[in-house]
Amino acid sequence: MKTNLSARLRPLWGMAALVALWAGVHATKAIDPVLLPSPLEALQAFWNGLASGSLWGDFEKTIVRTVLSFLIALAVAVPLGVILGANEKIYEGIEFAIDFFRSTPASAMFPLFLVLFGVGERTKIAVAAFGAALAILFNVAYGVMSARKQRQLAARVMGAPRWRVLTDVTLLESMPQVFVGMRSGVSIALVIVIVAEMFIGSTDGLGQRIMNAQTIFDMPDMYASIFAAGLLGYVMNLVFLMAERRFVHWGGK
Amino acid sequence: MKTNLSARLRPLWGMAALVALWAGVHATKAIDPVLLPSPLEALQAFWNGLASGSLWGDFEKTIVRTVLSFLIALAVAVPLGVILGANEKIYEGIEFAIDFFRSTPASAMFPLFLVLFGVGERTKIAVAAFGAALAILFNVAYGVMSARKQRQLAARVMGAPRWRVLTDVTLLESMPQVFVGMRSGVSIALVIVIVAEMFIGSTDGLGQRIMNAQTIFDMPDMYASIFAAGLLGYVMNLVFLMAERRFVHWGGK
Amino acid sequence: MASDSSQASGGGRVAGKAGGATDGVQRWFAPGTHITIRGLSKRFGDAQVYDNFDLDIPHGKVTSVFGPNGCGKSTLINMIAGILPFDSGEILFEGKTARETRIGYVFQNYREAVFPWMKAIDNIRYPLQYLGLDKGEREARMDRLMEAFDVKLDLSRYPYQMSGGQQQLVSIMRALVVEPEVLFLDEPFSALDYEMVMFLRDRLQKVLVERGVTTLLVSHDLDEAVLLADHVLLLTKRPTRVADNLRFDAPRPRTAATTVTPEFIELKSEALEIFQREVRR
Amino acid sequence: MASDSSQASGGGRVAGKAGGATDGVQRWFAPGTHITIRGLSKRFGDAQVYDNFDLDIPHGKVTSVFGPNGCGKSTLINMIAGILPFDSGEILFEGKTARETRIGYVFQNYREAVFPWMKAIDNIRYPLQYLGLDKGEREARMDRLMEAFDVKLDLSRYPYQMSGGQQQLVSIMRALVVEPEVLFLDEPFSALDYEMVMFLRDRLQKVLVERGVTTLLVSHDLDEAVLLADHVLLLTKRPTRVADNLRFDAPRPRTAATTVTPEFIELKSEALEIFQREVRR
Amino acid sequence: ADKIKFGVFPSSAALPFYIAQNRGWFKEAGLEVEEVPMTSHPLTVQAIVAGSIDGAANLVTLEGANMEARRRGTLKYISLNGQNSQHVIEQFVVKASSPAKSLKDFKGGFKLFSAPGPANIGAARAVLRKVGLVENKDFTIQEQQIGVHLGALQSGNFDGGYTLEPAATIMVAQNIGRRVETGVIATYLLGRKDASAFAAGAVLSDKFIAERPDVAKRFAAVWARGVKAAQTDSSTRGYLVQGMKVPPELAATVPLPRIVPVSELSAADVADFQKFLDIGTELGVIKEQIDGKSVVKAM
Ligand SMILES: Nc1ncnc2c1ncn2[C@@H]1O[C@H](COP(=O)(O)OP(=O)(O)OP(=O)(O)O)[C@@H](O)[C@H]1O
Ligand SMILES: Nc1ncnc2c1ncn2[C@@H]1O[C@H](COP(=O)(O)OP(=O)(O)OP(=O)(O)O)[C@@H](O)[C@H]1O
Ligand SMILES: [Mg+2]
Ligand SMILES: [Mg+2]
Repeated sequence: MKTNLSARLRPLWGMAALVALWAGVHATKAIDPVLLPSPLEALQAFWNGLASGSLWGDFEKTIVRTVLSFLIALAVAVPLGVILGANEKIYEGIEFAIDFFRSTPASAMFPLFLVLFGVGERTKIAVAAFGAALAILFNVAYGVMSARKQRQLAARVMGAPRWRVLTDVTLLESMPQVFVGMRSGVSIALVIVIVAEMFIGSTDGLGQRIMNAQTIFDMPDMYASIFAAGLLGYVMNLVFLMAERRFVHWGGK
Repeated sequence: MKTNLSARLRPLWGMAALVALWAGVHATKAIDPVLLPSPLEALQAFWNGLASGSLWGDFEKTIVRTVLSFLIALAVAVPLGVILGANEKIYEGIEFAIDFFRSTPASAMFPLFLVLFGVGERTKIAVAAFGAALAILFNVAYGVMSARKQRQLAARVMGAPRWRVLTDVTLLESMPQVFVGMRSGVSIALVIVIVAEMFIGSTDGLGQRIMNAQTIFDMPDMYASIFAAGLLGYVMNLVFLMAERRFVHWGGK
Repeated sequence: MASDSSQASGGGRVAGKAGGATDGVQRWFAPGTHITIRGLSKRFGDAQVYDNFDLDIPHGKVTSVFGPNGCGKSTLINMIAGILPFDSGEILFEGKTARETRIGYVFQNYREAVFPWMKAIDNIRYPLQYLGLDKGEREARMDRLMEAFDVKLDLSRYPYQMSGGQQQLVSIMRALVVEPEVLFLDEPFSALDYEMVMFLRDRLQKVLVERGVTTLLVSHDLDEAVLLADHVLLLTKRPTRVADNLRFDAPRPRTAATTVTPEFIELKSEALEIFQREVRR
Repeated sequence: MASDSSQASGGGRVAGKAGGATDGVQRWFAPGTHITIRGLSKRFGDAQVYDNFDLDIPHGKVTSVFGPNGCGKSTLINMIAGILPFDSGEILFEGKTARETRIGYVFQNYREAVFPWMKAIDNIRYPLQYLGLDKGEREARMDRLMEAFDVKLDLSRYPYQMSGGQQQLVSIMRALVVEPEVLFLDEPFSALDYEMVMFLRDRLQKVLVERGVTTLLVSHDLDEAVLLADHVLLLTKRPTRVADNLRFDAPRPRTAATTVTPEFIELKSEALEIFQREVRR
Repeated sequence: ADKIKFGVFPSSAALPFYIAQNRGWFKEAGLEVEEVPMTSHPLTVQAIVAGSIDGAANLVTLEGANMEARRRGTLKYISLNGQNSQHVIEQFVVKASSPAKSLKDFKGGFKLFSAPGPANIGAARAVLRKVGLVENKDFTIQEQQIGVHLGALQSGNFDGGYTLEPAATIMVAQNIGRRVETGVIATYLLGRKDASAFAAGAVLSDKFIAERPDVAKRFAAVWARGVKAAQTDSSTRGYLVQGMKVPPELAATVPLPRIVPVSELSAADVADFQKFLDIGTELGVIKEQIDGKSVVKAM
């Protein structure tokens, strides 16, 4: 799939449009400039943060936590999702728990996880992994359950044992849904990591940065940090988007 | 699809297992009983809350807010998702914004929404609707983009105008994904409503109840409220699950 | 869709022999031609399927297309029907576009072309709404179709509850209900039983000739291809050219008896000879 | 899978005429039988497809199945292959189960049975890994297959880059590469071109007879069904019974010349007569 | 060195900790104190109960007392932070442009926000009631997270509110808000302008004190030294810049509470503290009546 320059730059339009909207709102003073700084001020704060080195450190911390919790979630949720999806009865039994926790805010789970994992790094990663795992599990199991049956039967006839049917056919058949799950999962992991950095004490990370900026009412820095978080989320999604394009070449055909 | 009693009761097993686990942890005192009350105490608190009427009122408020924001999200996101999914170039342009906001915690958005919608009911509903809409939009657009093309072409040949192809074929072809989106969306709406009730000044709702219980360390009431929230999430998911079973009868065939 | 013949299209030169390799010069279409294809090129990745391909499809006649697997028959029909873009060249419908023409299409891939969320009867009824007919006329068309087919099939089932052949039959009925101006049949009988094939050959001949429907029939059954055809179009392997375009003038209706006439046998063996020569080349 | 013939199975009574309507008494299988079906019942919703159906499929022979659309041919094969549960009755493979038997299956729905995430060649190679062969033997089998087919087809493509007929060919090759004990062919040539069909009929006859593969061939082309068959199994409409089971003993290899022999023509017209009588009933 | 995990809520009340840590006093005493940042009081209490931290620099007394009421022997305060109009923490503010000069002017449906939590909003209500105002007639009040208080004033959603430091200092510095009255709990609820509302304090867990009494003692000594330095040496304020991550100009002006080690509490202080706890009980924030002396410990 060859893409020319304009197609490659298309995602940037989205960013440009968003920033333009922001600048527009700022210019018309529809929102008080004290509350919403101009993109330029935020950019300045962003740049200062990077230059002074502190933003980069927080960025890095958040990335590491997010990636770590996502990987844990992935390792747990994909196999489990496939197995549950393939055994609809077990899934039905466990569905309550999945939907229950999917619908409970991570912040309400903090007390429990604090008790289980203490006040350190582990709690943040555990909560985020838990939230991401639920999203991935939900999507993978759903994909497996609603995968078309014909090819699975073909593999059975060819003598594939049940678990090979799962790994060779069902999982691939539900690949698009698995990718949706992974993209949901990575976004959720990031959101929870940031919330955890905000509310479960932390000395670093973008969440703590946002919280601090809010406390001392440094709006440019707050928006710079939020923008950094959103950007990070986009980039991580982009990785999966590109992986999917490359890997699920048969999609929609 | 006739289901016998044991199949009907299967979801209850999940709940039973969860409660049993909880009771087990409580019994072994692995977690300090002050921090994790027994299910019985929580049930008692739940019952008292209902009997005294205050829990029911909070419950109702949260339900109303969640349903309202979900409906707004649905009305906006499904048509938009279909349109964006059908115009991949526009979608690529806007993807940045979608992934950006999906990866930003709702709580970081509160200040902005407070400015836009004031401190009343509207902010809570707007933030929740925004969050839910992103999830629905993401899933619907994805479903539309990865829908198989053959039937859409068949409709084209039969003379269907482009928008009819979208509504008659593409949307139905991507129905499973739309349902995933709706289930994600309703859970997210609930989560954000609760978080908003926790943090944006609120005098009622399950979120405020959880927060208050946590501040005064009334753990039975806190867990009762959390349980009520999770249960609500499950029930709302169940509605979609059943709707899907009935509606998407052709799934997987 | 680029066109390097846009200028020539305006001209009024008389067409040469339909199809065949061209020397790069575009021709204007012959009288009685419904669909004119000029300079058509199409490639998939590194596989050139059509390269500067010309073809005239006569109005109101049945053209059978006979060619080896993968030569591009389905591709050709899809391009004509306007659902597959091509790299260059042009396709004209007596001045109209494909969108403006009432088309019936039985896909080779019939299972994936019916709508599983609709009952068979609703699948068949579906295209009627785009014809701008009033309700009464729509109902009348459905009734006429049902009568003509007199199916014993339970049409209140969903497609996924039907056997392959039954799905293909639904697909055929859906293509016919609109009373198309142009009908594309891509191996339309491949899953149907003997009795049903015999019945449909009869019915189709009657309907198509009566209404003067321009028909393109792809079939790997040479008997069938010749029996139903006014023209038998023989295609080569890729890059695809027209190997020959044979006329078959036997009177209609043609029945099993036709297949034992000397003209039939002669034409069939001629077609076979050309086909085999081309395939083995 | 309930069985109301479990007791009778233990007995040693000699089988009656294979298939045909039963009087409720179950029979033990005849010598030389590979697949024995007894008291098979299957319904979809309110449609009873099979009701107490008996059939013996002889070892190492080609059985052609000929029946109207929707009579349950694909359903029958799926039940025998062990991928569709049935309501009652039993299906035995000389004492083995379907899982223990090496099966090749060309699905009617060939497009949905190949794996789009694998190249054609990998699709064909896929089933070999379950035979417990070493690498050399697996390669040898692939080489033998490639040689036998001598395909000009580019097998490094993905299925969705192939035409319908090419996909069907891949599906056939995948079924043959395992050198199956039992081969199910559900309208295996429906999308193939004339040349390829001729070639495959030849090849299959050779392979099947040589290796003594028990084959079930569903075809709506009566010529083909008879030409390849040792037994022609004629099925009725639903609820499906065996209308008749005709033997065809002409010497092999059978070619186009066979189709003009008097035995062939006679058997064919007999089959047609029974079929039409049953369909029109 | 003896290891200690110590919860720190980043605020001016944590200054003694920042001093001791930065000047190496803990190390001198053979202690290795790990700072565990905590931004939520309930989670701080919980961490103490669960034993994940050994103490905390600043924990709301009502919450600590409530925990004690629910489970005796959980934690003990080793110093208390008093607040009043000299040691400003809680206060009422209004928009800079507002005509209101005193609390009595909060009339005619005056829209107020309050710091979050039943204790804060309860105190605010009680104060306003004492002034003679009637809720929903003269004023309305709604909880808001402190982080949005400034925005709430600026955007005009509220006319004023009950807020805490350092939010008020920032509002004033940015000329968005104006202080109306500070130290309102002491003045109206404790009854004397110079009374101290002991709203927070430093705690150690009972478990920690019981299991490692010697370490606790050494820690308390360093803590007391930090408290002294915080109150006498204004140069120590620089540590807030780093600890609280506030800009330097703010660090210089943000008010400090009156931090009193338990051993130095006067009789009046003890009475004030008891009275404050009783108010908490009244507000329903503390489960039952509790004796102030039982939740403090002089080390
Ligand atoms: N999406 C695609 N990508 C790449 N190649 C393709 C694609 N679709 C078709 N082709 C190639 O184009 C050629 C023509 O395909 P087409 O389906 O038109 O053949 P056909 O004549 O209809 O064959 P058949 O008789 O088997 O149906 C084939 O060789 C095929 O490999
Ligand atoms: N999933 C299903 N639900 C309901 N009915 C079904 C289902 N699958 C098959 N049937 C019905 O069972 C009957 C037998 O179907 P089957 O596919 O076996 O027919 P067939 O003999 O293979 O026909 P064909 O020649 O058209 O392929 C048909 O009448 C069909 O309507
Ligand atoms: Mg084709
Ligand atoms: Mg079939």
